[in-house]
Amino acid sequence: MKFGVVVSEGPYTHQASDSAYNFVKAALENGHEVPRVFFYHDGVNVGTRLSIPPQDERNIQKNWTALAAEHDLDLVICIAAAQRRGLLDENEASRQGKDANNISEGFRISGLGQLIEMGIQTDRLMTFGD
Amino acid sequence: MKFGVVVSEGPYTHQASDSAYNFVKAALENGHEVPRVFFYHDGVNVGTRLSIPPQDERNIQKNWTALAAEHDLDLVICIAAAQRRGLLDENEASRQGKDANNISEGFRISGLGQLIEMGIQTDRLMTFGD
Amino acid sequence: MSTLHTVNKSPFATGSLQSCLSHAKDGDAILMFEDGVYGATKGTTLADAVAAKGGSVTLYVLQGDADARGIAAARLIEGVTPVDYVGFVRLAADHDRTHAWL
Amino acid sequence: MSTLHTVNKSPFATGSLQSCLSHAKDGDAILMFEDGVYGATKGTTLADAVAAKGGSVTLYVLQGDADARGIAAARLIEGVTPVDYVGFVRLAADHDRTHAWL
Amino acid sequence: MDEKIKKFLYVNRKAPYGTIYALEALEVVLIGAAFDQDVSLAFLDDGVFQLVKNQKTDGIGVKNFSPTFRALGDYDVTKLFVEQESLDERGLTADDLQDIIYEDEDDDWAEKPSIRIVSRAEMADVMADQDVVLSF
Amino acid sequence: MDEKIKKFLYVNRKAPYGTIYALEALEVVLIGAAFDQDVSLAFLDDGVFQLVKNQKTDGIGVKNFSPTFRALGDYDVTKLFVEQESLDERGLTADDLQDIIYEDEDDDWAEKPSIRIVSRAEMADVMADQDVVLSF
Repeated sequence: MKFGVVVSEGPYTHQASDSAYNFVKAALENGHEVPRVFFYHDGVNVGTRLSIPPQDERNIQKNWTALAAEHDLDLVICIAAAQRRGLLDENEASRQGKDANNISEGFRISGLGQLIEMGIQTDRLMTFGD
Repeated sequence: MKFGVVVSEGPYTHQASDSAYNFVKAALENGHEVPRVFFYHDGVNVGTRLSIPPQDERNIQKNWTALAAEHDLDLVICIAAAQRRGLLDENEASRQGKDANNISEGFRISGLGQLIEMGIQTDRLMTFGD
Repeated sequence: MSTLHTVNKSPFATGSLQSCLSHAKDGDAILMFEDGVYGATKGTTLADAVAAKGGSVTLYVLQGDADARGIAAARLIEGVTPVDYVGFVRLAADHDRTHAWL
Repeated sequence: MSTLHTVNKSPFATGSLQSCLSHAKDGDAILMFEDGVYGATKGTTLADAVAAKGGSVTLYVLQGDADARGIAAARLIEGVTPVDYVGFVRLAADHDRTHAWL
Repeated sequence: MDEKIKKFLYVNRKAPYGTIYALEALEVVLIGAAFDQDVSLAFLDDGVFQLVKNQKTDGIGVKNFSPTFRALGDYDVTKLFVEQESLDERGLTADDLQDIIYEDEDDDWAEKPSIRIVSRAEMADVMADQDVVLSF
Repeated sequence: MDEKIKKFLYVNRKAPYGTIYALEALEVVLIGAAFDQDVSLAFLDDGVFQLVKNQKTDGIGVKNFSPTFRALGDYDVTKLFVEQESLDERGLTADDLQDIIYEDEDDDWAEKPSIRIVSRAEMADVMADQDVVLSF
């Protein structure tokens, strides 16, 4: 079965991104497909490569990046939500005249259409938010 | 009278940073002092210079940066909260081996002690959060 | 020695206003702002409880937040005073401490 | 055609669980996870309402979230079934849609 | 699967302005309209506040996005279900909500109201009749 | 002003783990302890859940910070006010909470409980007796 997953809250502040990670991992390990994970609202902040969590805490971004690499996951950050919140890839940064970018390996930035498409093309849509 | 102000939520997602901005502006324009504004929890994200809000929306970071320049405000971002969430200045970035930084002009990163000190040295403490 | 309590949540979404009402002391003030302004409106399931507390504490609402949410003056509970941000600052100065009910 | 409802908020903090309970249909399932697990505990002001709904919908709680919050199995309302993340995935697959009550 | 039209429900349970969920939900609805699915919006709990008329945001410096609801008809988004009990609990009636209309192409472009006030039980039926539920 | 000792109250009204507020509040308390102010903690509403014993977080992959509460005595943070009504509403009693103790230097280092169960009215009195109230 194909699961689409929405993550609506930022890392650490809300448990949403942890719960989504645990759900996706369990789905993949049990023979299901997760064609896409869509990060919306503050969820876009999960994709920053600049976070440095305390050493005795989990590294949420690295967990997602590793899971994406292992299972060839499509981790999509909503461009509109990302622009408000200061999450950029190299392309966007240069297009917008910003002097830095902060997106992590394994994530890509794209439009809201990817969320709707995910809803159309998957069998179940899961939302993890606040 | 001296007001200390805490901002506990990120920009756009919650109204907290807008309300705090309006409060600080009104306080300063009416003869009060605001020796420090302390950004904690997701509030640290207010200090990113990489945000690009839609042109018909307010620019929360720029509003704070301008207010700080005009009134010589001390805008402090909590380092522990910032590290979890990926907010860095140049110094921190190089110390932590990160290849980019994203803090705005007018903000500085410091420790939680600055919050307690603010509580001790001001007459009233205002919290804007969720 | 009195307290300015601030409530920024809708009382229909979270328990913040109710918790504030049950801890505020006689002579305190409560300012409802952001989504908290819904707590200042008439005819709701909570209006009687809010109005009753108005006997011992002073109730305020932030005008700009009420306007944003389409709450006309006529819909405010009797005795609730609208203030602007300057009024908010004055309330904070006039009370001995501020307690934010997040 | 049935729905898996998910509730991740404490029922003492927000109205999500109550809203979910009043919209879930017979044969649906409700999974309480994250802070939602508090809704599955005995002896609270809401326990009777939750237990009553258990007659027409199936109630689940995410074990890991209950453990994190120190909720022992004995404190769960009668009829609430603990599941792990694999069970969560199975519930989502076994119902026709998922409705997250944020 | 590519050809199948799915029923999408956007669930709005939060008030506007205090948080961004209402605005960003509306942005999804506008983009989603291009995908030719069967779209409905549900407004319940504090979500009903999103549709209240006469919103004026100048005093708080944020954008008033409430006029966008009136444009939904142009995007063929014409089913806005609003829960009666949620209105009642908040001291609101249908008259407190914006007039939102659409032109019905199947009825000689007659103007019709997009807002449909439904009971809680009817809202539960609407929710149970969907393929995809997006919550904000 | 520099010499004056202020009364600081840290107000905890949120459950642990679902959000980070409880953990980050505790981090403020630990840092604040170095400033030699008169510190109290209030636990009410869902904040009482923070003190529940036997928290085991392995299943959700987040850090269990509840043992830190037991270390507060070492930081001279010894006044943890917990509201009885909040416990009652949640089906909890004092027995469900961790034992948190401190050694009283004014009483020959006798071990004493840091948790003080108070009524809602007493909690209101505690709140009204502060210089600085920090809310989480």
